[in-house]
Amino acid sequence: MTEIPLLEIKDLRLSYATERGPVWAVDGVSLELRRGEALVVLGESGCGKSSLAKTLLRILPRNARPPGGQVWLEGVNVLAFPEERFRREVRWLRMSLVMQAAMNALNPVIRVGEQVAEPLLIHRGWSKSRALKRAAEVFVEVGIAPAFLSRYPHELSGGMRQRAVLAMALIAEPDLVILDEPTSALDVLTQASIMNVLKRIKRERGTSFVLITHDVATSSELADRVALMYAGQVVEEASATTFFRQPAHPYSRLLMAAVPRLHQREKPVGIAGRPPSLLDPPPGCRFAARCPHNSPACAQDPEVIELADRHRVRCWLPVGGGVP
Amino acid sequence: MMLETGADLNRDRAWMRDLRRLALFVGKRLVALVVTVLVGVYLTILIANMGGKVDELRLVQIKTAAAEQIRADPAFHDLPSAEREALMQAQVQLEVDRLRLDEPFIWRSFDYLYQAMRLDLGRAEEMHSDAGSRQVYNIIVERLPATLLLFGTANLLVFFVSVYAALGLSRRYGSKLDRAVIGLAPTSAAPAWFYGIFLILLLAFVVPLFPAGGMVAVPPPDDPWAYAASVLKHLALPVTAMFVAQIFISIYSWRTFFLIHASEDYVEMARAKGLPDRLIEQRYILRPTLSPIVTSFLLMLIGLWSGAIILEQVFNWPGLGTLLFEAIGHRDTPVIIGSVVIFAYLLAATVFLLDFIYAVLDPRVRIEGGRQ
Amino acid sequence: MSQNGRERSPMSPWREGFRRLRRYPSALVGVLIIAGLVGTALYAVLAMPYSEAQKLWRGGEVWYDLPVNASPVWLDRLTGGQAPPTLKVSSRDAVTTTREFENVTIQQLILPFDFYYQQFPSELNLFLEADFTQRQPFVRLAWHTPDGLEIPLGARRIGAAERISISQDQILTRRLGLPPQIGLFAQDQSSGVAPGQSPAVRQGSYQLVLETVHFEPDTEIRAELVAYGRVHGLAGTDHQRRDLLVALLWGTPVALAFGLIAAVGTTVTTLVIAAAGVWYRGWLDAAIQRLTEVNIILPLLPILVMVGTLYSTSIWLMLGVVVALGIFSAGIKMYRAMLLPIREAPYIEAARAYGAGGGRIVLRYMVPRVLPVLIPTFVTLIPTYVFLEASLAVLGLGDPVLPTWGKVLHDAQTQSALYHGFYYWVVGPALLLMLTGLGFAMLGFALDRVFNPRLRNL
Amino acid sequence: MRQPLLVVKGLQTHFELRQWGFLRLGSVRALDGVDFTLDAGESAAVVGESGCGKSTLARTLLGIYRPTAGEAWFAGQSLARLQGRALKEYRARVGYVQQDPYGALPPFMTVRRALAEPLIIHGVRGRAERERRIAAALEEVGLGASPEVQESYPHQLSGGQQQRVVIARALLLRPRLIIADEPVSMLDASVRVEILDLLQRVQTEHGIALLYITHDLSTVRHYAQRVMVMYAGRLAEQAPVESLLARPQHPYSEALLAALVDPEAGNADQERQVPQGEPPNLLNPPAGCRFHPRCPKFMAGTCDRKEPPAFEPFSGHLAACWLRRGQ
Repeated sequence: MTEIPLLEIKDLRLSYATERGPVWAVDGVSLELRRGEALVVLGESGCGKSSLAKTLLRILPRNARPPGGQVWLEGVNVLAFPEERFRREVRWLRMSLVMQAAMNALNPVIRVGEQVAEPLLIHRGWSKSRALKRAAEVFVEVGIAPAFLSRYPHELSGGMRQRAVLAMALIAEPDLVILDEPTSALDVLTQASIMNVLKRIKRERGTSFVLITHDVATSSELADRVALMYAGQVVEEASATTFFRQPAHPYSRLLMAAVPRLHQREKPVGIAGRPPSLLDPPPGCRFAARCPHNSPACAQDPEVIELADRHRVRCWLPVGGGVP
Repeated sequence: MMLETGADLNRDRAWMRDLRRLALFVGKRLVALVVTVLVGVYLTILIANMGGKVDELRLVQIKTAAAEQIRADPAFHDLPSAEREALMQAQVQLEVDRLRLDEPFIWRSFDYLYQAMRLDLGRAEEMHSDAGSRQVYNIIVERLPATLLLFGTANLLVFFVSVYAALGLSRRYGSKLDRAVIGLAPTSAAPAWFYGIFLILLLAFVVPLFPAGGMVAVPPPDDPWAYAASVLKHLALPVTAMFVAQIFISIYSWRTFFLIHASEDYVEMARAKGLPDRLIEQRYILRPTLSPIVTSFLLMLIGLWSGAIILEQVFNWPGLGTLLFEAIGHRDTPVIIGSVVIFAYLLAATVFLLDFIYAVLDPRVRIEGGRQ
Repeated sequence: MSQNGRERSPMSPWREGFRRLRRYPSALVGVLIIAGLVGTALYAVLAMPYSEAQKLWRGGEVWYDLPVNASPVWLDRLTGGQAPPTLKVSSRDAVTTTREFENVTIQQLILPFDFYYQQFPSELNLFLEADFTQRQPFVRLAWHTPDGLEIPLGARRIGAAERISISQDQILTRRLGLPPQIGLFAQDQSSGVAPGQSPAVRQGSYQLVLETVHFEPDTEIRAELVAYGRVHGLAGTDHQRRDLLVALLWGTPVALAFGLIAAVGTTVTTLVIAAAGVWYRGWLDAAIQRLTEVNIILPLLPILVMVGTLYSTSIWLMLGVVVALGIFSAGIKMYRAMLLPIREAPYIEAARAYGAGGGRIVLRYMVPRVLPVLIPTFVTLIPTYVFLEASLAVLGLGDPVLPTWGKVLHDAQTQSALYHGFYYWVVGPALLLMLTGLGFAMLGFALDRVFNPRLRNL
Repeated sequence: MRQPLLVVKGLQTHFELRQWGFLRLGSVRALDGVDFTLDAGESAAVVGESGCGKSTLARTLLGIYRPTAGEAWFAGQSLARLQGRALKEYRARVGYVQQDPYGALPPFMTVRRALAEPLIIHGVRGRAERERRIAAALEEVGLGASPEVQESYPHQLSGGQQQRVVIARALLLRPRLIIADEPVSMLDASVRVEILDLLQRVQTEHGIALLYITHDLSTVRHYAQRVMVMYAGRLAEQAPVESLLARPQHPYSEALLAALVDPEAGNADQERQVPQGEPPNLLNPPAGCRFHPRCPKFMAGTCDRKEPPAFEPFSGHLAACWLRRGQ
């Protein structure tokens, strides 16, 4: 018997209405995540990974159309929930979010502590002092002195703000924390120390994470599994070991080769060309134009092939001759 | 346990810190504003005296007045002309001494400034207050409550109605109501007095529901309740005029403002946190934007103070504006200059209020306002 | 989203903006209104030179044949009325018979006219001119109604140029029991009219018969009978018989010019000054800021009133004061807030790094960045200044010689036009003001939505 | 032997904080005594966290900020004394590539117009001549093929294309030094390498010196010959790349290297060694070694007393750390 995944995304689609027509930011994404796992959604800017995060929490901008597909949270399709039920039952209790720009993720006119403790007041009905006490505990856990609870956001440094936002995401002990580029605005050392906090929390609390990032090195810091996105689609989904050692999709391999490494003598190699417009993507494989293995078959939309258990690739290549 | 007391202590200390910063900030702004008013009033004095040229005109005036007076008095008819001349000179000299016209203007201008700052605005030439005083200060102060009543009522109404309507519309973005308000926004290009004329035309003459002007029925009712009711009835049209002239643009601009703010990351975050809409609106949209809203509201108010003059005149409202209008009619210079000074004070008070509210509402101002 | 246009050919942001603008119907309406106003202004300036407009507006004899406070014709027709226009009969079209009698020439002049209207004329004047050297000619007037009744209007000597106000004739009034302009045209005077009820008009052909006696051979007499109507032209007339159309037409260029010059004068200088302050910082910026703070507490309208009362009400002086006080306005703070981040923009830093000087950076790199926001502000400012000028005029501080909308309103206000029911007097200029306000505001708002980057994504 | 193109000695740039334009509140010591040399045609990387003064260094060298103290000589000319024409001349000799390629181009100018600007400022008369040089520069950075690029506005180009235009602009005036401040940190991984390759190519082809400022140590190995590690306004360490990677001498460099990971499968299983705390406030920096409050090898009585001078444990490898005193 297979275990019910904590999160299962099935054929998720999301488009934005623009002047020139719909832009399909998420175009048929399917993913799954088990309890206690960390899934990294990796992709370059504009590939739709942030839209994916926003769709999961249903905090879409006004020009977004209602998403299609399903989002199953432990066997319940929460995407079908009406708004109010989703707010009461899912947001922050089951799923929380850490945003990219912590600077802007905090309300500038409310003390940090109140903002961090707020979910407990709203969802659990706790008293303010009890919630603040809990907030102080979480603050210690993520590495800020509780004294900062009574400060305003602009009195905190960038690293502390990011930690505060992390504390806010953890305070209601959700099953799943979605991290949207949590460290990309931070310095190397701060970045490493926040990744350490995440690792510890994952180990000690068994929290599951979806980490969304464009940075391959960061992704390797937390990932149990990796899903690589390209032009609104997941092109490869694999365990971290497989992905970092033997990626199957040509894009994955080129991307790994393009990452500069400190401890490697070979020079990295860039990928020529640019991703297609999501406004009017070309038919067939979206990577075909930049792909060294481009063949006539690529004019057709590639199927998603399961190469091994939980290792899926959206490419014709494995069908045409196995993993090259 | 330790954590709890620590947090509580911290909160108290944080309040103290905020209060200290607020006091410091407000103090600094007050000093700056006093200097600003000083300069502004001095400029007014310079303009009003044409940089001293007015004195020459006044001297001529005094001379003619003295000559006139002596010629008119039968007691002096028999005097020889030289003696009459001397008498006239003495009369002129007396007046020159009184007004200290022989001193350089620049020295007197500082005296004027000192008097203006003390609200000693001099004597009116023609006009007098209802109580009979000729002091410009008394004349103006008598009219001030009427102006404040009219403007206070209208602006508070506009402020609260538009903020709440804007919040509501930002929620119903793109709806028919929303589009209707956007469509009506350009009507605010016309000032209140303009709508006032139409309102008088429609609701006072074509369909005589309201009085066309004045602040209270003539004669005023003795019963305080009837008096209040009468004032209310007279207030209705001018307030409506101001309301109509401002409301759509206010709703429109604040709706837009809220919409822009609704896409801030922290609002998105609040939504993700699962806060109910009402709480998001209040704590995450209204609260952080309140300071810019208050700013723009008060800036608008500054613009409206000017518009008051005509609105009051159109409705014959016995406030500062009508006073100024009457003063123009009488060419009563001291009253005009006095009104300008009073308006400058009102504006400065408005600016101060703005600074204060801003600092109370936005913790960033308290800290960063101090050092730039 | 970085969906930027590989697929479409490059297009300048301005052209792109104007292309978007076409999708706003309000912008279109605004442009049409503005075009109409500009057309009117051009027509006014071309059809009626400045000096003539001034002369006409000064009033007096030029308007002798217009009624006082006549409403516009269209207003009367709209309400289904049949108010009479002004009728003029001159001796040039009159039937003249002459006979000689003992060195005296007796001439009979018949001034006929048809009167088929529902309402009475507002006034009745006879203008007489006579050429004589020594002895004044003599005239006897008689009024012939359509049913053949003859009402004598008295007799008198004629001066060189004379106005006989028939409607002011006290004796006649007493005799008719009604004001002459009514009594002479009313039906059935014998049966009398119930008090409080106005008599009906007797429609038909009337004649004024002038029997003149000349004592000199070459004396010529010219007569003109004016039965003033109750309606006149497109705009009606005011208490001084002036045709309001003059003011409404000429008010257009004045208003547009005032609004435009004031708006350009304030916005452009404000922007450049703000940009210079932001760029050079230090004492310049501090001075600009302090000046702005002082300026904010200087009340614009009262100061204008003060200047108008003490110095002059010339429109140019007012314009100067408006611009001077408008430069260091709250707008500087707004532009400063916009320019401060632009100052730190990488492209400015790059420009410094490749050697661009301060002036170039201010004018070529900072100002153009704010232009998209400036344009809508500028357009919406125009009506503000138009109304400001009107406000001054309403306060009685309008330019002494120029016909403007505000002055019409001022006259209406002082003459209690609304109280007397002369609504057209107020409505005409008010409508034009409203149109101006709406036209520019509609365009401005649409421009704002197109060019203001913060609104574009809404 | 190579000529040093740029000699920097004790360079300091401080920012005064003032209230109301006159009350002095203190000064931020953003750049506080930096010494290094850069040879003609050499590429050196400046590595450090944000706020360590590396951008201030770039701007000071570009003549955007005036140094508070110290000196820099460019081809024998003293930077502090450059005025008027000479300063303008100097600016033509130094190209600048910024972090944000979109922001680095005036949004209201077409590419052609933006590229014409420096030529106009430096008195290149004649439209044809300017067009020729613009086309050549675009060709050089790999954008020459499509003529419509010249007519494009920045927002119509991709990030990589924008950065190429910026590099073209830096090359237009034939510089001898290019200062690239985080030139790829806002670009996607697949584009980064291409831009770095491009910079490297123009640098070697034209013999231009490159000061490559970055927070990302991992790119340093392949794109710079020498590395300077900055911390809190000072140089902590400078060395040839291989030497620094093989044997970092300053605890701060060690920490940076330890915090940096190459993407490997096992990374998730181990925590990194990270020094506690945050970089100091430069308004009031700590006495002695600026890293001492966070240093795992802190020696009380030494590190917090006196500022360490640059010791040279190996030839060409300098480290400002008391630990290296004996070597």
